[in-house]
Amino acid sequence: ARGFEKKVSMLLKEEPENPKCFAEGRKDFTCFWVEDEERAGSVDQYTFTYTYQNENSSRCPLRALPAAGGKRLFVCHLNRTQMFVQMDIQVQRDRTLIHNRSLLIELVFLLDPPANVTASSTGQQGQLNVSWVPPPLKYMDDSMMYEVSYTTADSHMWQVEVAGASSELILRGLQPGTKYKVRVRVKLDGISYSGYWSAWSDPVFMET
Amino acid sequence: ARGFEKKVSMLLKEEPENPKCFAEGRKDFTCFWVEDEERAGSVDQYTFTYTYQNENSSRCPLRALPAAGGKRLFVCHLNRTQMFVQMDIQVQRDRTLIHNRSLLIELVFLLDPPANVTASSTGQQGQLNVSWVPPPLKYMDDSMMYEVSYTTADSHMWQVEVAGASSELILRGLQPGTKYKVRVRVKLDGISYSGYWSAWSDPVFMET
Amino acid sequence: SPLRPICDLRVLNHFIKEARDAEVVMKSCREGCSLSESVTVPQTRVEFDVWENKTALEQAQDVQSGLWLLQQALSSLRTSVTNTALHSHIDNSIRNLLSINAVLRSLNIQEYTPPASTAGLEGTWRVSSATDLLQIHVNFLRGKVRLLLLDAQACQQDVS
Repeated sequence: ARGFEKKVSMLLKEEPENPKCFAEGRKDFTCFWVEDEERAGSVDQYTFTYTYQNENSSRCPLRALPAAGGKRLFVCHLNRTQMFVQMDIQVQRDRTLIHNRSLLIELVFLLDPPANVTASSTGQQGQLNVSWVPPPLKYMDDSMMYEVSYTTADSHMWQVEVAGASSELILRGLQPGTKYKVRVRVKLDGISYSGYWSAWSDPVFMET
Repeated sequence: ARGFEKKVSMLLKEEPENPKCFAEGRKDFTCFWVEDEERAGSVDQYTFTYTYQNENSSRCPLRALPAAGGKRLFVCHLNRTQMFVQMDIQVQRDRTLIHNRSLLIELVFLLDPPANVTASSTGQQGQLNVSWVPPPLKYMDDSMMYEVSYTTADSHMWQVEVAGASSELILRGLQPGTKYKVRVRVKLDGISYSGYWSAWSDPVFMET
Repeated sequence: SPLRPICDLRVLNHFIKEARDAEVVMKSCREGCSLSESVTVPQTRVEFDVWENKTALEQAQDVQSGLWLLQQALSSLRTSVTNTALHSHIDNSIRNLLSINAVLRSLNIQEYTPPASTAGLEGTWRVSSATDLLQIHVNFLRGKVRLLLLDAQACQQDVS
Protein backbone atom coordinates (compact mmCIF):
# COMPACT_ATOMS: atom_id res chain seq x y z
CA ALA A 1 0.00 0.00 0.00
CA ARG A 2 2.88 2.31 0.83
CA GLY A 3 4.39 1.34 -2.55
CA PHE A 4 1.14 2.08 -4.35
CA GLU A 5 0.95 5.63 -2.94
CA LYS A 6 4.52 6.29 -3.97
CA LYS A 7 3.83 5.08 -7.50
CA VAL A 8 0.72 7.22 -7.75
CA SER A 9 2.60 10.32 -6.71
CA MET A 10 5.47 9.58 -9.14
CA LEU A 11 3.13 9.10 -12.10
CA LEU A 12 1.11 12.19 -11.22
CA LYS A 13 4.35 14.13 -11.68
CA GLU A 14 5.73 12.27 -14.71
CA GLU A 15 2.89 11.09 -16.88
CA PRO A 16 0.82 13.78 -18.63
CA GLU A 17 -1.70 11.34 -20.14
CA ASN A 18 -4.84 10.09 -18.44
CA PRO A 19 -5.60 7.61 -17.14
CA LYS A 20 -2.09 6.96 -15.79
CA CYS A 21 -1.25 3.26 -15.98
CA PHE A 22 1.51 0.92 -14.90
CA ALA A 23 2.44 -2.75 -14.69
CA GLU A 24 4.36 -4.17 -11.73
CA GLY A 25 4.67 -7.71 -13.00
CA ARG A 26 3.84 -10.05 -15.85
CA LYS A 27 0.18 -10.41 -15.01
CA ASP A 28 -1.01 -7.23 -13.40
CA PHE A 29 -1.95 -3.80 -14.60
CA THR A 30 -3.24 -0.74 -12.76
CA CYS A 31 -4.72 2.51 -14.06
CA PHE A 32 -5.90 5.55 -12.16
CA TRP A 33 -6.77 9.19 -12.48
CA VAL A 34 -7.53 11.90 -9.90
CA GLU A 35 -10.33 14.39 -9.63
CA ASP A 36 -11.03 17.21 -7.19
CA GLU A 37 -13.10 15.82 -4.33
CA GLU A 38 -15.68 18.56 -4.82
CA ARG A 39 -16.29 17.94 -8.48
CA ALA A 40 -15.84 14.17 -8.52
CA GLY A 41 -18.84 11.93 -9.02
CA SER A 42 -19.58 8.72 -7.14
CA VAL A 43 -17.72 5.67 -8.36
CA ASP A 44 -20.67 4.11 -10.17
CA GLN A 45 -21.05 7.12 -12.44
CA TYR A 46 -17.80 6.08 -14.16
CA THR A 47 -16.96 3.24 -16.52
CA PHE A 48 -13.48 2.08 -17.48
CA THR A 49 -13.45 0.15 -20.77
CA TYR A 50 -10.43 -1.48 -22.40
CA THR A 51 -10.12 -3.18 -25.76
CA TYR A 52 -7.21 -5.25 -27.00
CA GLN A 53 -6.67 -5.10 -30.76
CA ASN A 54 -9.15 -7.48 -32.51
CA GLU A 55 -11.03 -8.32 -29.34
CA ASN A 56 -14.25 -7.34 -27.69
CA SER A 57 -14.27 -4.58 -25.10
CA SER A 58 -14.15 -5.39 -21.39
CA ARG A 59 -14.93 -3.41 -18.28
CA CYS A 60 -12.48 -2.89 -15.43
CA PRO A 61 -14.24 -2.39 -12.08
CA LEU A 62 -13.37 0.90 -10.39
CA ARG A 63 -12.61 1.81 -6.79
CA ALA A 64 -12.55 5.34 -5.40
CA LEU A 65 -9.98 6.30 -2.78
CA PRO A 66 -9.36 9.54 -0.95
CA ALA A 67 -6.04 11.13 -1.94
CA ALA A 68 -3.84 13.95 -0.65
CA GLY A 69 -4.79 17.57 -1.33
CA GLY A 70 -8.56 17.14 -1.42
CA LYS A 71 -8.47 14.79 -4.38
CA ARG A 72 -10.26 11.58 -5.15
CA LEU A 73 -8.44 8.74 -6.83
CA PHE A 74 -10.21 6.38 -9.21
CA VAL A 75 -8.41 3.07 -9.63
CA CYS A 76 -8.85 0.04 -11.89
CA HIS A 77 -6.76 -3.07 -11.39
CA LEU A 78 -6.43 -6.10 -13.68
CA ASN A 79 -4.72 -9.34 -12.73
CA ARG A 80 -4.73 -10.84 -16.22
CA THR A 81 -3.09 -9.03 -19.05
CA GLN A 82 -1.98 -9.39 -22.62
CA MET A 83 1.29 -7.90 -23.70
CA PHE A 84 2.72 -6.99 -27.10
CA VAL A 85 -0.68 -5.95 -28.39
CA GLN A 86 -2.24 -2.51 -28.41
CA MET A 87 -4.80 -1.75 -25.69
CA ASP A 88 -7.31 1.07 -26.15
CA ILE A 89 -8.69 2.58 -22.99
CA GLN A 90 -11.79 4.72 -22.57
CA VAL A 91 -13.10 6.30 -19.39
CA GLN A 92 -16.64 7.63 -19.34
CA ARG A 93 -18.57 9.64 -16.78
CA ASP A 94 -22.33 9.38 -17.22
CA ARG A 95 -21.72 8.05 -20.76
CA THR A 96 -19.56 11.04 -21.72
CA LEU A 97 -15.98 10.22 -22.72
CA ILE A 98 -13.60 11.92 -20.31
CA HIS A 99 -10.31 10.01 -20.95
CA ASN A 100 -9.02 8.13 -23.97
CA ARG A 101 -5.65 6.45 -24.34
CA SER A 102 -3.86 3.69 -26.28
CA LEU A 103 -0.85 1.83 -24.92
CA LEU A 104 1.10 -1.41 -24.79
CA ILE A 105 1.23 -2.83 -21.29
CA GLU A 106 4.83 -4.07 -21.54
CA LEU A 107 5.97 -0.50 -22.15
CA VAL A 108 4.62 0.98 -18.89
CA PHE A 109 6.39 -1.02 -16.19
CA LEU A 110 6.87 0.73 -12.88
CA LEU A 111 8.71 -1.63 -10.56
CA ASP A 112 9.48 -1.62 -6.88
CA PRO A 113 12.98 -0.38 -6.10
CA PRO A 114 15.77 -2.99 -5.93
CA ALA A 115 15.87 -4.78 -2.58
CA ASN A 116 18.75 -5.56 -0.18
CA VAL A 117 21.05 -2.82 -1.42
CA THR A 118 24.45 -3.24 0.19
CA ALA A 119 27.73 -1.40 -0.15
CA SER A 120 30.96 -3.09 0.86
CA SER A 121 34.65 -2.56 0.54
CA THR A 122 36.45 -4.11 -2.43
CA GLY A 123 39.78 -4.06 -0.63
CA GLN A 124 41.03 -1.41 -3.04
CA GLN A 125 41.40 2.22 -2.03
CA GLY A 126 38.67 4.58 -3.16
CA GLN A 127 36.29 1.83 -4.25
CA LEU A 128 32.97 0.47 -3.05
CA ASN A 129 31.18 -2.62 -4.29
CA VAL A 130 27.43 -2.00 -4.50
CA SER A 131 25.08 -4.95 -4.89
CA TRP A 132 21.32 -5.41 -4.89
CA VAL A 133 18.58 -7.96 -5.56
CA PRO A 134 16.75 -7.39 -8.87
CA PRO A 135 12.95 -7.37 -8.79
CA PRO A 136 11.83 -11.01 -9.25
CA LEU A 137 10.31 -10.78 -12.74
CA LYS A 138 10.47 -13.93 -14.84
CA TYR A 139 11.70 -13.39 -18.42
CA MET A 140 12.70 -9.82 -17.70
CA ASP A 141 15.82 -9.88 -15.56
CA ASP A 142 18.11 -9.39 -18.53
CA SER A 143 15.93 -6.52 -19.74
CA MET A 144 16.53 -4.42 -16.64
CA MET A 145 18.85 -1.51 -16.17
CA TYR A 146 19.88 0.30 -13.03
CA GLU A 147 21.11 3.63 -11.80
CA VAL A 148 23.40 3.67 -8.80
CA SER A 149 23.64 7.11 -7.26
CA TYR A 150 26.05 8.07 -4.52
CA THR A 151 27.25 11.04 -2.55
CA THR A 152 29.31 11.77 0.54
CA ALA A 153 27.11 11.49 3.60
CA ASP A 154 27.01 15.25 4.25
CA SER A 155 26.52 16.37 0.66
CA HIS A 156 23.54 16.47 -1.65
CA MET A 157 25.41 16.38 -4.95
CA TRP A 158 24.50 12.90 -6.17
CA GLN A 159 26.72 11.25 -8.78
CA VAL A 160 25.15 8.62 -11.04
CA GLU A 161 26.50 5.44 -12.63
CA VAL A 162 24.44 3.28 -14.98
CA ALA A 163 24.51 -0.53 -14.86
CA GLY A 164 23.00 -2.93 -17.40
CA ALA A 165 21.38 -6.25 -16.51
CA SER A 166 23.50 -6.89 -13.46
CA SER A 167 23.18 -6.99 -9.73
CA GLU A 168 26.33 -5.20 -8.76
CA LEU A 169 28.55 -2.29 -9.66
CA ILE A 170 31.93 -1.14 -8.42
CA LEU A 171 32.20 2.58 -7.70
CA ARG A 172 35.72 3.86 -8.34
CA GLY A 173 37.62 7.06 -7.78
CA LEU A 174 35.98 7.78 -4.43
CA GLN A 175 37.64 9.79 -1.64
CA PRO A 176 39.42 7.43 0.76
CA GLY A 177 38.27 7.29 4.40
CA THR A 178 34.97 9.00 3.62
CA LYS A 179 31.43 7.92 4.43
CA TYR A 180 29.26 7.53 1.34
CA LYS A 181 25.49 7.29 0.88
CA VAL A 182 24.39 4.93 -1.93
CA ARG A 183 20.98 4.19 -3.50
CA VAL A 184 19.75 2.25 -6.54
CA ARG A 185 16.75 2.39 -8.87
CA VAL A 186 15.59 0.15 -11.70
CA LYS A 187 13.73 0.31 -15.00
CA LEU A 188 13.16 -1.92 -18.02
CA ASP A 189 15.72 -1.26 -20.71
CA GLY A 190 13.40 -0.09 -23.48
CA ILE A 191 13.88 -2.86 -26.04
CA SER A 192 11.25 -5.53 -25.40
CA TYR A 193 10.00 -3.93 -22.21
CA SER A 194 10.02 -0.33 -21.11
CA GLY A 195 8.58 1.98 -18.50
CA TYR A 196 9.39 4.44 -15.77
CA TRP A 197 12.27 4.61 -13.32
CA SER A 198 11.34 3.00 -10.01
CA ALA A 199 11.59 4.97 -6.79
CA TRP A 200 15.08 5.04 -5.26
CA SER A 201 15.88 2.36 -2.73
CA ASP A 202 16.44 3.54 0.83
CA PRO A 203 20.04 4.78 1.02
CA VAL A 204 22.76 2.66 2.60
CA PHE A 205 25.90 4.10 4.17
CA MET A 206 29.46 2.81 3.90
CA GLU A 207 32.90 4.18 4.55
CA THR A 208 35.59 3.81 1.86
CA ALA B 1 40.46 3.53 -50.00
CA ARG B 2 43.37 3.91 -47.63
CA GLY B 3 41.39 1.80 -45.15
CA PHE B 4 40.74 -0.88 -47.76
CA GLU B 5 44.44 -1.28 -48.59
CA LYS B 6 45.27 -1.57 -44.92
CA LYS B 7 42.63 -4.26 -44.45
CA VAL B 8 43.89 -6.16 -47.48
CA SER B 9 47.43 -6.19 -46.19
CA MET B 10 46.33 -7.26 -42.70
CA LEU B 11 44.26 -10.17 -44.01
CA LEU B 12 47.02 -11.26 -46.39
CA LYS B 13 49.13 -11.74 -43.28
CA GLU B 14 46.53 -13.21 -40.96
CA GLU B 15 44.07 -15.25 -42.96
CA PRO B 16 45.37 -18.44 -44.58
CA GLU B 17 42.10 -19.27 -46.38
CA ASN B 18 41.10 -18.01 -49.81
CA PRO B 19 39.24 -15.96 -50.75
CA LYS B 20 39.86 -13.68 -47.75
CA CYS B 21 36.62 -12.04 -46.66
CA PHE B 22 35.49 -9.41 -44.18
CA ALA B 23 32.44 -7.42 -43.11
CA GLU B 24 32.71 -3.78 -42.10
CA GLY B 25 29.06 -3.34 -41.16
CA ARG B 26 25.75 -5.13 -40.96
CA LYS B 27 25.06 -4.74 -44.64
CA ASP B 28 28.34 -5.10 -46.48
CA PHE B 29 30.72 -7.88 -47.22
CA THR B 30 33.96 -7.95 -49.22
CA CYS B 31 36.05 -10.86 -50.44
CA PHE B 32 39.33 -10.84 -52.34
CA TRP B 33 42.30 -12.93 -53.33
CA VAL B 34 45.60 -12.10 -55.00
CA GLU B 35 47.43 -13.62 -57.92
CA ASP B 36 50.77 -12.95 -59.50
CA GLU B 37 50.33 -10.34 -62.21
CA GLU B 38 52.08 -12.62 -64.67
CA ARG B 39 49.95 -15.65 -64.15
CA ALA B 40 46.62 -13.90 -63.48
CA GLY B 41 43.85 -14.05 -66.05
CA SER B 42 41.61 -11.21 -67.08
CA VAL B 43 38.71 -10.45 -64.75
CA ASP B 44 36.03 -12.05 -66.95
CA GLN B 45 37.74 -15.44 -66.80
CA TYR B 46 36.72 -15.67 -63.12
CA THR B 47 33.38 -16.25 -61.45
CA PHE B 48 32.62 -15.74 -57.78
CA THR B 49 29.57 -17.71 -56.64
CA TYR B 50 28.05 -17.68 -53.16
CA THR B 51 25.23 -19.77 -51.74
CA TYR B 52 23.42 -19.25 -48.47
CA GLN B 53 22.15 -22.42 -46.88
CA ASN B 54 18.66 -23.26 -48.28
CA GLU B 55 18.93 -20.74 -51.08
CA ASN B 56 19.91 -20.58 -54.72
CA SER B 57 23.42 -19.58 -55.76
CA SER B 58 24.22 -15.99 -56.69
CA ARG B 59 27.10 -14.36 -58.50
CA CYS B 60 29.15 -11.52 -57.07
CA PRO B 61 30.64 -9.27 -59.77
CA LEU B 62 34.45 -9.05 -59.67
CA ARG B 63 36.84 -6.17 -60.10
CA ALA B 64 40.59 -6.50 -60.68
CA LEU B 65 42.99 -4.03 -59.07
CA PRO B 66 46.76 -3.72 -59.25
CA ALA B 67 48.41 -4.49 -55.92
CA ALA B 68 51.88 -4.11 -54.38
CA GLY B 69 54.67 -6.54 -55.33
CA GLY B 70 53.56 -7.34 -58.87
CA LYS B 71 50.25 -8.83 -57.74
CA ARG B 72 46.73 -8.50 -59.00
CA LEU B 73 43.83 -8.23 -56.55
CA PHE B 74 40.41 -9.68 -57.39
CA VAL B 75 37.62 -8.15 -55.33
CA CYS B 76 33.92 -8.87 -54.88
CA HIS B 77 31.70 -6.59 -52.80
CA LEU B 78 28.14 -7.23 -51.59
CA ASN B 79 25.93 -4.59 -50.00
CA ARG B 80 23.29 -6.92 -48.69
CA THR B 81 24.09 -9.83 -46.45
CA GLN B 82 22.55 -12.40 -44.21
CA MET B 83 24.00 -13.20 -40.86
CA PHE B 84 23.94 -16.48 -38.91
CA VAL B 85 23.43 -18.43 -42.12
CA GLN B 86 26.27 -20.44 -43.59
CA MET B 87 27.61 -19.03 -46.84
CA ASP B 88 29.43 -21.30 -49.28
CA ILE B 89 31.81 -19.55 -51.62
CA GLN B 90 33.30 -20.88 -54.83
CA VAL B 91 35.74 -19.14 -57.14
CA GLN B 92 36.27 -20.54 -60.60
CA ARG B 93 38.72 -19.69 -63.33
CA ASP B 94 37.59 -20.88 -66.76
CA ARG B 95 35.11 -23.20 -65.04
CA THR B 96 37.80 -24.81 -62.89
CA LEU B 97 37.36 -24.45 -59.14
CA ILE B 98 40.30 -22.53 -57.69
CA HIS B 99 38.98 -21.47 -54.26
CA ASN B 100 36.34 -22.94 -52.03
CA ARG B 101 35.34 -21.71 -48.60
CA SER B 102 32.42 -21.76 -46.15
CA LEU B 103 31.91 -19.07 -43.56
CA LEU B 104 29.47 -17.16 -41.40
CA ILE B 105 29.50 -13.45 -42.17
CA GLU B 106 28.98 -12.43 -38.55
CA LEU B 107 32.31 -14.08 -37.65
CA VAL B 108 34.55 -12.15 -40.04
CA PHE B 109 34.13 -8.50 -39.01
CA LEU B 110 37.11 -6.29 -39.67
CA LEU B 111 36.33 -2.77 -38.53
CA ASP B 112 38.00 0.58 -38.93
CA PRO B 113 40.06 1.56 -35.89
CA PRO B 114 38.34 3.62 -33.16
CA ALA B 115 38.23 7.34 -34.01
CA ASN B 116 39.04 10.47 -32.02
CA VAL B 117 41.29 8.73 -29.52
CA THR B 118 42.18 11.14 -26.73
CA ALA B 119 44.18 10.82 -23.53
CA SER B 120 43.63 13.24 -20.69
CA SER B 121 44.53 13.60 -17.06
CA THR B 122 42.11 12.22 -14.47
CA GLY B 123 43.43 14.59 -11.81
CA GLN B 124 44.90 11.60 -9.95
CA GLN B 125 48.61 10.86 -9.99
CA GLY B 126 49.83 8.15 -12.35
CA GLN B 127 46.55 7.93 -14.25
CA LEU B 128 45.39 8.76 -17.76
CA ASN B 129 41.83 8.71 -19.02
CA VAL B 130 41.72 7.32 -22.56
CA SER B 131 38.56 7.78 -24.61
CA TRP B 132 37.55 7.02 -28.20
CA VAL B 133 34.63 6.87 -30.58
CA PRO B 134 33.57 3.32 -31.56
CA PRO B 135 33.33 2.50 -35.28
CA PRO B 136 29.92 3.60 -36.59
CA LEU B 137 28.35 0.16 -36.67
CA LYS B 138 24.77 0.88 -35.82
CA TYR B 139 23.54 -0.77 -32.59
CA MET B 140 26.54 -3.10 -32.34
CA ASP B 141 28.74 -1.06 -30.03
CA ASP B 142 27.42 -3.21 -27.18
CA SER B 143 29.21 -6.19 -28.75
CA MET B 144 32.63 -4.63 -29.28
CA MET B 145 35.80 -5.00 -27.26
CA TYR B 146 38.94 -2.90 -27.29
CA GLU B 147 42.62 -3.07 -26.60
CA VAL B 148 44.29 0.05 -25.31
CA SER B 149 48.04 -0.16 -25.65
CA TYR B 150 50.46 2.35 -24.17
CA THR B 151 54.15 2.96 -23.70
CA THR B 152 56.43 5.77 -22.66
CA ALA B 153 57.18 7.96 -25.64
CA ASP B 154 60.75 6.73 -26.06
CA SER B 155 60.12 3.04 -25.51
CA HIS B 156 58.73 0.31 -27.69
CA MET B 157 57.55 -2.00 -24.92
CA TRP B 158 53.79 -1.67 -25.33
CA GLN B 159 51.57 -2.59 -22.38
CA VAL B 160 48.02 -3.69 -23.14
CA GLU B 161 44.73 -3.23 -21.28
CA VAL B 162 41.45 -4.75 -22.46
CA ALA B 163 38.14 -2.85 -22.32
CA GLY B 164 34.66 -4.28 -22.89
CA ALA B 165 31.80 -2.48 -24.59
CA SER B 166 32.86 0.96 -23.50
CA SER B 167 34.36 4.07 -24.96
CA GLU B 168 36.85 4.89 -22.26
CA LEU B 169 39.39 3.32 -19.96
CA ILE B 170 41.49 4.69 -17.13
CA LEU B 171 45.14 3.66 -17.22
CA ARG B 172 46.52 3.38 -13.70
CA GLY B 173 49.90 2.89 -12.12
CA LEU B 174 51.77 4.99 -14.69
CA GLN B 175 55.02 6.82 -13.96
CA PRO B 176 54.24 10.41 -12.90
CA GLY B 177 55.53 13.30 -15.04
CA THR B 178 56.18 11.03 -18.04
CA LYS B 179 55.02 11.36 -21.61
CA TYR B 180 52.99 8.38 -22.80
CA LYS B 181 51.98 7.18 -26.24
CA VAL B 182 48.52 5.58 -26.43
CA ARG B 183 46.63 3.74 -29.20
CA VAL B 184 43.43 1.70 -29.41
CA ARG B 185 42.07 -1.10 -31.58
CA VAL B 186 38.68 -2.80 -31.75
CA LYS B 187 37.08 -6.12 -32.54
CA LEU B 188 33.72 -7.80 -32.07
CA ASP B 189 33.62 -9.52 -28.69
CA GLY B 190 33.35 -13.10 -29.94
CA ILE B 191 30.08 -13.99 -28.21
CA SER B 192 27.78 -13.79 -31.23
CA TYR B 193 29.82 -11.66 -33.58
CA SER B 194 33.51 -12.10 -34.09
CA GLY B 195 36.31 -11.25 -36.43
CA TYR B 196 39.78 -9.78 -36.65
CA TRP B 197 41.41 -7.04 -34.62
CA SER B 198 41.18 -3.69 -36.44
CA ALA B 199 44.33 -1.78 -37.23
CA TRP B 200 45.66 0.34 -34.35
CA SER B 201 44.47 3.94 -34.24
CA ASP B 202 47.17 6.57 -34.79
CA PRO B 203 48.91 7.07 -31.43
CA VAL B 204 48.18 10.07 -29.23
CA PHE B 205 50.63 11.52 -26.72
CA MET B 206 49.95 12.76 -23.19
CA GLU B 207 51.98 13.52 -20.10
CA THR B 208 50.87 12.06 -16.77
CA SER C 1 28.67 -28.46 -39.79
CA PRO C 2 27.40 -28.22 -36.20
CA LEU C 3 26.34 -24.64 -35.50
CA ARG C 4 27.24 -22.92 -32.29
CA PRO C 5 24.06 -21.94 -30.42
CA ILE C 6 23.28 -18.21 -30.58
CA CYS C 7 22.00 -17.54 -27.07
CA ASP C 8 23.05 -13.92 -26.86
CA LEU C 9 19.89 -11.81 -26.79
CA ARG C 10 21.81 -8.76 -27.99
CA VAL C 11 21.57 -10.27 -31.45
CA LEU C 12 17.78 -10.15 -31.27
CA ASN C 13 17.98 -6.67 -29.76
CA HIS C 14 19.85 -5.49 -32.85
CA PHE C 15 17.13 -6.94 -35.09
CA ILE C 16 14.43 -5.31 -32.96
CA LYS C 17 16.12 -1.93 -33.23
CA GLU C 18 16.35 -2.24 -37.00
CA ALA C 19 12.70 -3.29 -37.20
CA ARG C 20 11.85 -0.20 -35.19
CA ASP C 21 13.84 1.97 -37.60
CA ALA C 22 11.76 0.58 -40.46
CA GLU C 23 8.59 1.43 -38.53
CA VAL C 24 9.78 5.00 -37.97
CA VAL C 25 10.65 5.50 -41.65
CA MET C 26 7.25 4.14 -42.61
CA LYS C 27 5.45 6.51 -40.27
CA SER C 28 7.06 9.51 -41.92
CA CYS C 29 6.61 8.18 -45.45
CA ARG C 30 4.05 10.14 -47.47
CA GLU C 31 4.13 8.63 -50.93
CA GLY C 32 4.62 5.21 -52.48
CA CYS C 33 4.45 3.40 -49.18
CA SER C 34 1.15 1.59 -49.02
CA LEU C 35 0.16 -2.03 -49.31
CA SER C 36 -1.69 -2.81 -52.53
CA GLU C 37 -3.60 -5.68 -50.96
CA SER C 38 -4.18 -6.88 -47.45
CA VAL C 39 -1.75 -9.40 -45.95
CA THR C 40 -2.03 -12.13 -43.34
CA VAL C 41 -0.17 -11.46 -40.10
CA PRO C 42 0.38 -13.43 -36.90
CA GLN C 43 -1.02 -12.63 -33.49
CA THR C 44 1.54 -10.77 -31.43
CA ARG C 45 -0.33 -10.89 -28.12
CA VAL C 46 1.17 -12.82 -25.23
CA GLU C 47 -0.80 -13.81 -22.18
CA PHE C 48 1.83 -15.41 -20.00
CA ASP C 49 -0.39 -18.14 -18.51
CA VAL C 50 -1.45 -19.20 -21.98
CA TRP C 51 2.10 -19.07 -23.34
CA GLU C 52 3.45 -21.15 -20.46
CA ASN C 53 0.80 -23.79 -20.98
CA LYS C 54 2.05 -24.48 -24.47
CA THR C 55 4.65 -27.14 -25.11
CA ALA C 56 8.08 -26.10 -26.37
CA LEU C 57 7.12 -27.44 -29.78
CA GLU C 58 3.89 -25.42 -29.86
CA GLN C 59 5.78 -22.30 -28.86
CA ALA C 60 8.37 -22.89 -31.55
CA GLN C 61 5.74 -23.45 -34.22
CA ASP C 62 3.83 -20.38 -33.13
CA VAL C 63 7.01 -18.33 -33.60
CA GLN C 64 8.12 -20.03 -36.81
CA SER C 65 4.75 -19.71 -38.54
CA GLY C 66 4.67 -16.07 -37.44
CA LEU C 67 8.13 -15.43 -38.87
CA TRP C 68 7.08 -17.10 -42.10
CA LEU C 69 3.89 -15.00 -42.33
CA LEU C 70 5.84 -11.82 -41.69
CA GLN C 71 8.27 -12.81 -44.41
CA GLN C 72 5.41 -13.27 -46.89
CA ALA C 73 3.76 -10.05 -45.78
CA LEU C 74 6.96 -8.00 -45.99
CA SER C 75 7.74 -9.43 -49.43
CA SER C 76 4.31 -8.37 -50.58
CA LEU C 77 4.91 -4.92 -49.07
CA ARG C 78 8.25 -4.78 -50.87
CA THR C 79 6.60 -5.19 -54.27
CA SER C 80 3.88 -2.60 -53.65
CA VAL C 81 6.13 0.09 -52.15
CA THR C 82 7.96 2.47 -54.50
CA ASN C 83 9.73 4.63 -51.92
CA THR C 84 13.43 3.76 -52.14
CA ALA C 85 14.31 4.62 -48.53
CA LEU C 86 11.69 2.11 -47.46
CA HIS C 87 12.94 -0.50 -49.89
CA SER C 88 16.23 -0.84 -48.12
CA HIS C 89 14.55 -1.07 -44.71
CA ILE C 90 12.12 -3.72 -45.92
CA ASP C 91 14.89 -5.71 -47.64
CA ASN C 92 16.86 -5.54 -44.45
CA SER C 93 13.90 -6.67 -42.35
CA ILE C 94 13.33 -9.66 -44.63
CA ARG C 95 16.99 -10.66 -44.40
CA ASN C 96 16.84 -10.28 -40.63
CA LEU C 97 13.86 -12.64 -40.49
CA LEU C 98 15.96 -15.20 -42.37
CA SER C 99 18.76 -14.65 -39.89
CA ILE C 100 16.35 -15.17 -36.99
CA ASN C 101 15.37 -18.49 -38.57
CA ALA C 102 19.05 -19.33 -38.70
CA VAL C 103 19.38 -18.44 -35.01
CA LEU C 104 16.50 -20.82 -34.24
CA ARG C 105 18.26 -23.54 -36.24
CA SER C 106 21.40 -22.92 -34.22
CA LEU C 107 19.33 -23.65 -31.09
CA ASN C 108 18.25 -27.03 -32.50
CA ILE C 109 14.69 -25.89 -32.84
CA GLN C 110 12.95 -28.22 -35.22
CA GLU C 111 12.80 -27.04 -38.82
CA TYR C 112 9.45 -25.55 -39.82
CA THR C 113 7.64 -26.58 -42.98
CA PRO C 114 5.58 -23.68 -44.30
CA PRO C 115 1.99 -24.51 -45.24
CA ALA C 116 0.81 -24.39 -48.85
CA SER C 117 -1.28 -21.34 -48.09
CA THR C 118 -1.84 -18.91 -45.23
CA ALA C 119 -5.53 -19.80 -45.14
CA GLY C 120 -5.33 -22.69 -42.71
CA LEU C 121 -3.15 -20.99 -40.11
CA GLU C 122 -4.77 -20.55 -36.76
CA GLY C 123 -4.99 -17.22 -35.00
CA THR C 124 -3.94 -15.13 -37.94
CA TRP C 125 -5.64 -11.98 -39.14
CA ARG C 126 -5.32 -9.57 -42.02
CA VAL C 127 -4.12 -5.98 -42.17
CA SER C 128 -4.23 -3.58 -45.06
CA SER C 129 -2.08 -0.81 -43.61
CA ALA C 130 1.69 -0.87 -44.07
CA THR C 131 2.17 0.99 -40.78
CA ASP C 132 0.18 -1.70 -38.96
CA LEU C 133 2.27 -4.42 -40.59
CA LEU C 134 5.57 -2.88 -39.48
CA GLN C 135 4.23 -2.35 -35.97
CA ILE C 136 3.16 -6.00 -35.80
CA HIS C 137 6.62 -6.98 -37.02
CA VAL C 138 8.25 -5.12 -34.11
CA ASN C 139 5.79 -6.43 -31.54
CA PHE C 140 6.25 -10.01 -32.72
CA LEU C 141 10.04 -9.83 -32.39
CA ARG C 142 9.88 -8.10 -29.00
CA GLY C 143 7.33 -10.55 -27.66
CA LYS C 144 7.10 -14.13 -28.82
CA VAL C 145 10.50 -14.38 -30.53
CA ARG C 146 12.29 -13.12 -27.46
CA LEU C 147 10.37 -15.46 -25.15
CA LEU C 148 11.23 -18.43 -27.33
CA LEU C 149 14.94 -17.56 -27.35
CA LEU C 150 14.97 -16.97 -23.59
CA ASP C 151 13.61 -20.43 -22.90
CA ALA C 152 15.57 -22.28 -25.57
CA GLN C 153 16.79 -25.61 -24.26
CA ALA C 154 20.10 -25.27 -26.09
CA CYS C 155 20.91 -22.19 -24.00
CA GLN C 156 20.04 -23.62 -20.59
CA GLN C 157 23.15 -25.75 -19.96
CA ASP C 158 25.61 -23.53 -21.76
CA VAL C 159 25.81 -20.33 -19.75
CA SER C 160 28.41 -18.63 -21.94
